[in-house]
Amino acid sequence: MMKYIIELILSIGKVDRRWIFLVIGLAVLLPLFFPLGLPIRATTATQRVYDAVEELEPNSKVLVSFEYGPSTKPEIHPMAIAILRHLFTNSQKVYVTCLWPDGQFMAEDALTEIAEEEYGLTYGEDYVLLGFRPGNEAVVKGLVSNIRKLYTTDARGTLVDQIPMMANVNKVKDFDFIFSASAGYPGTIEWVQYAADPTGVPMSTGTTSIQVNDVMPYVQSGQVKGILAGMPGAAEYEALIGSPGIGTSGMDAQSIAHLVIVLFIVFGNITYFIETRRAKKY
Amino acid sequence: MVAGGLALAFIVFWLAGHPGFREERIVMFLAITIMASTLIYFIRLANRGEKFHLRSIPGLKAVEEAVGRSTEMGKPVLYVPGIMDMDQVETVAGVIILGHVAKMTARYETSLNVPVSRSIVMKAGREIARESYTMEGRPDLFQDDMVHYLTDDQFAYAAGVNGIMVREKPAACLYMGKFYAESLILAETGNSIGAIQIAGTASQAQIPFFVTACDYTLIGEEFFAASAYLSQKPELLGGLKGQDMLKAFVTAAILLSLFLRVFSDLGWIGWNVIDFLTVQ
Amino acid sequence: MVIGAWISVFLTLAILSYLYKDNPFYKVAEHVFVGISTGYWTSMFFWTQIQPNLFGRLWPATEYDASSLWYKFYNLFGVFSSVFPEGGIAKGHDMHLIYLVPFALGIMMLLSVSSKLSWMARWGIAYTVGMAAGLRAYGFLNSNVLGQIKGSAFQIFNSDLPYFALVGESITNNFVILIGTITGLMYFYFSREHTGNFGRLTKVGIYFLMISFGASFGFAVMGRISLLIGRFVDLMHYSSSAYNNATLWILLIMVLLLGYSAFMDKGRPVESPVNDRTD
Amino acid sequence: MLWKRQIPILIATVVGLLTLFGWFIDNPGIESFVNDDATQWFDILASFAIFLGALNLMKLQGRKVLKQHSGWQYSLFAIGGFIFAIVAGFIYKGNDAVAWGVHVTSKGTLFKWMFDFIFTPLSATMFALLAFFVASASYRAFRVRNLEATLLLVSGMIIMVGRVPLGSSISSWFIMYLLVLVGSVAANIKFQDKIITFGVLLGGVVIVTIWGSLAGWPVDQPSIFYLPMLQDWIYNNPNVAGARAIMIGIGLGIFATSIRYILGVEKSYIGE
Repeated sequence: MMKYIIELILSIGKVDRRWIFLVIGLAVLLPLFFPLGLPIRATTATQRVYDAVEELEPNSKVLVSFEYGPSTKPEIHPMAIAILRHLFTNSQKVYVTCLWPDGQFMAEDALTEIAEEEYGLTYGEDYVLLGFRPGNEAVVKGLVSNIRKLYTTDARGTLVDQIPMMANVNKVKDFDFIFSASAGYPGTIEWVQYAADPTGVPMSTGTTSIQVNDVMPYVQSGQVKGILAGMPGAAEYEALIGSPGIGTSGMDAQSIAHLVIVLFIVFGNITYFIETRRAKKY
Repeated sequence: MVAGGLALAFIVFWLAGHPGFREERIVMFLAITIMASTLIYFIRLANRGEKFHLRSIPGLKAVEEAVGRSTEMGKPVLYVPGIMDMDQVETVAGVIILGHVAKMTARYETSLNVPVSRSIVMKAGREIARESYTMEGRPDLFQDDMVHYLTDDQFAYAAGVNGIMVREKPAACLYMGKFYAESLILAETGNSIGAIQIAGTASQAQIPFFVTACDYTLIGEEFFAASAYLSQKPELLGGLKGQDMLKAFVTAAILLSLFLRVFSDLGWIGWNVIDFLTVQ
Repeated sequence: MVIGAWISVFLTLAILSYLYKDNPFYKVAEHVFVGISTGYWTSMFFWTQIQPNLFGRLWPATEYDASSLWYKFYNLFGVFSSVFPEGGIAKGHDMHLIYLVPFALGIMMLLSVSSKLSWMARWGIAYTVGMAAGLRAYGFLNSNVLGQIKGSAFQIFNSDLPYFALVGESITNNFVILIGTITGLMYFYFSREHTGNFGRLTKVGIYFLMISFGASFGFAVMGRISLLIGRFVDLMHYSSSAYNNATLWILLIMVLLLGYSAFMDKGRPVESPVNDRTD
Repeated sequence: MLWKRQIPILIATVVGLLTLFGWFIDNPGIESFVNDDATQWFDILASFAIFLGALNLMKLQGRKVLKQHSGWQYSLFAIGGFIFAIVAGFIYKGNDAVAWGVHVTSKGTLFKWMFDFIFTPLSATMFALLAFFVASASYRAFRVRNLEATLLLVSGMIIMVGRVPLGSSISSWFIMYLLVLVGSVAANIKFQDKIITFGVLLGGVVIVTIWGSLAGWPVDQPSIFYLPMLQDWIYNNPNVAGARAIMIGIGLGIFATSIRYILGVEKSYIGE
């Protein structure tokens, strides 16, 4: 009997990678059909973003910047939606810029879904989409020195001077808060280096899980007020503002997939143990 | 001598009210000048024949082995200079390392395949590879299309390189430059075709993937030291010695600012180091 | 809209089929992707860089006067009215004739296609490398080096920090970070062999680095899984009857064809890409 | 020789010094160059260069078709895809309400259709392949070969399980039992003596059970073994230390390399 178990473990330990792909595929697909609803606990980093946004008094000016594309939409879009919901419930004024060309499409989808359909706000008074400008960090530096030089018109072609909420908003210093929804370069790091640090305007960010590691030292040294890390970060923020969305439904699939990977690693190690012990015997 | 003169000139300029100089960035100016002069000092020292002992970096020794192995197996060497353009220092370093690898493939007469993601990198890569083949006396072996353009898009490039790997089955895959999320796609495909993989990058987020999926990885600063190791040129080795000195400076600066912070907290000195270090 | 759904489902499944093995579906998707993306970025660069930022600065609408020679020359291009609209280009820039320099470098780059003039690209390359060296040196020195020195100068005698706390800052945590940073930095020493006491320090350094790599790897696993979730949600969305169940049909056809080709390959020795390295 | 080598090296040095020390000169012209124009010029240069790349790609794919190399049929797809994108970008807008130039980033155009239904699914799916590769890479690499690989494995697993909701329902007592088991296995390998191994196992289990029953088996006490807390500590401390060391290393590496390029110490990218 024992022999059979060892042989089974050995066969799992040296399995062809395509079986792993199949198991991972199922581990992600099945929970989408049969959700489990596991509990979600907010980590310190997500809590700090929530507090930073909650502290803003009503009608303060918030700059939200979209720096992600279609390939990173599943991770970052739920965050952007949650942040916009939180800002609009606290009746803040939202100004949207984009450092990525695709970011403008994402911003348009998010704003139509939340600002127009859900909150019924008026464009130009409660929120404005300034849109995409090429030049990577040059755009951030341009916003710090003079917005009107960079954005003579907003994304819909109306002149900036004719937009009521743009009155006496000339540079980043006039904003009370910055939130960068970023998936790479240009993104959070450029906002820290060229905007938050020099002007001192408080800033938070939401990034893909993999970019969190780049940004963590900035969060740890206080240059960035907390961080929403990947889809779990989005799910935690959705739980904090009490409106579960795409982030939450994805979490069950995450848990199962992680468990499967951990099991494969454990089996892989057991096989490794048995084989090295056998090799020593011969 | 020159440094003394320059320092004197700067002090005079500073005392004369330093017109048109942004004072708030004085820290950066001092940091740049001190560090640059250390580097120049050690480069000059090396030029005058000073020998420096350098520790061995396994990844770099493996480059020659990998090219040798591909020659035995009669398979091409695949070289990926990162997906960013020449406006990133890592890409420039990647192209320079391509020069050294091209010398090896010229010597061993191995076929070299360099798919690139940016056109300027294609031009620079061709210039440097042609130069290496000519210096090894084998200009006949070099064709322009060894360095060929695929696409500017990150994932289309990854898909294209995957295709090349699976169909041409190179024996050695070298990834030297700046990478983003596609690093693991390349490394896993390279592993599935059984190639020796050596990666070098300073893209912090991608180093863990290369460490797990590749045989050798040059981590951050080791990647920048590669061109010095491969060329063994005295001035580049001197530069490395200079870099070590900079690391000593930074360690000292960390400890110093730690104590200064303690003193200012306890009120012994009124001046806080933190705002000294914050550069607007 | 429906055709779009069918195409997007086909391309998604074709890329996923690569996991099984390199097959004709993946080859089609790969080549389409390479072709489309090159065209996409060529158009994107032209319409977001060359037209607004270069031509927009050489012939801005704000300073348009038909009498000047400069704008007469501009009107010659009028035939491409979409690129050079009447009355100059209104992209909010004023005239900067210095932009003739990047214009010239760009033209030289294009001329370098002929092997005789290939050296012309070197000027553009030299400018790029010079600019990269200057900007990145300053940026990285400022945020990576100075920023991190500032970050690691923590307060040792700060009363409100507990001696040890699992979550949040504490004295021992700060010391752990300090030791890790310094020993990690020592690992990167080149001019000294990592032996003896120095070797022990760098060993501790490499342990910290390994923990850091494991942590960011663990973190990345989550992000990647969520991307796959995004794709499956899309596929399920397109399997509904509104798109006359695109996903189901395409999936069925693909599985049948791949199964058939695998069956046919049984005869010939399949060069399976299993990891069979010779060393 | 002057045009091919001396002038490019001169350009690199002058532009390098200008962009490096331009940060300190308080004159609006230089300041605007360093802040915006330098990168803007590069973007324009890169936009010109991409035509070269596209030309090279089409030449290679075209030659493959003409010479009927193996797999030439697929090159037809590459050429077709490129032509389709160029048509959508320059020739046919599909929605005349939108002006040329803005059509690249606005709704209703053929370009946007191509972006939504061809470009997005392809790039999102390629990205999603990583979910599979991350699993197979960790399966292959996380092996207890030596102490370093073990640290990689342990910290990776703790973070992976600790950050997911499932992790917060694993009680710290379960982890302590697990540690006792691992401890006894290690003791068994080290001493090869059944009695010691059994002693370690029994002692460990007894201690944990007594301690647990006294404390009333709370899920998240003692917090050092509670995964979400442990993962937070690992993520905010040793991980930040390692990341900081690499960051400083990269910062110095990029600074030193840039100085070498500016001073012309390393000019092989221009060709010897």
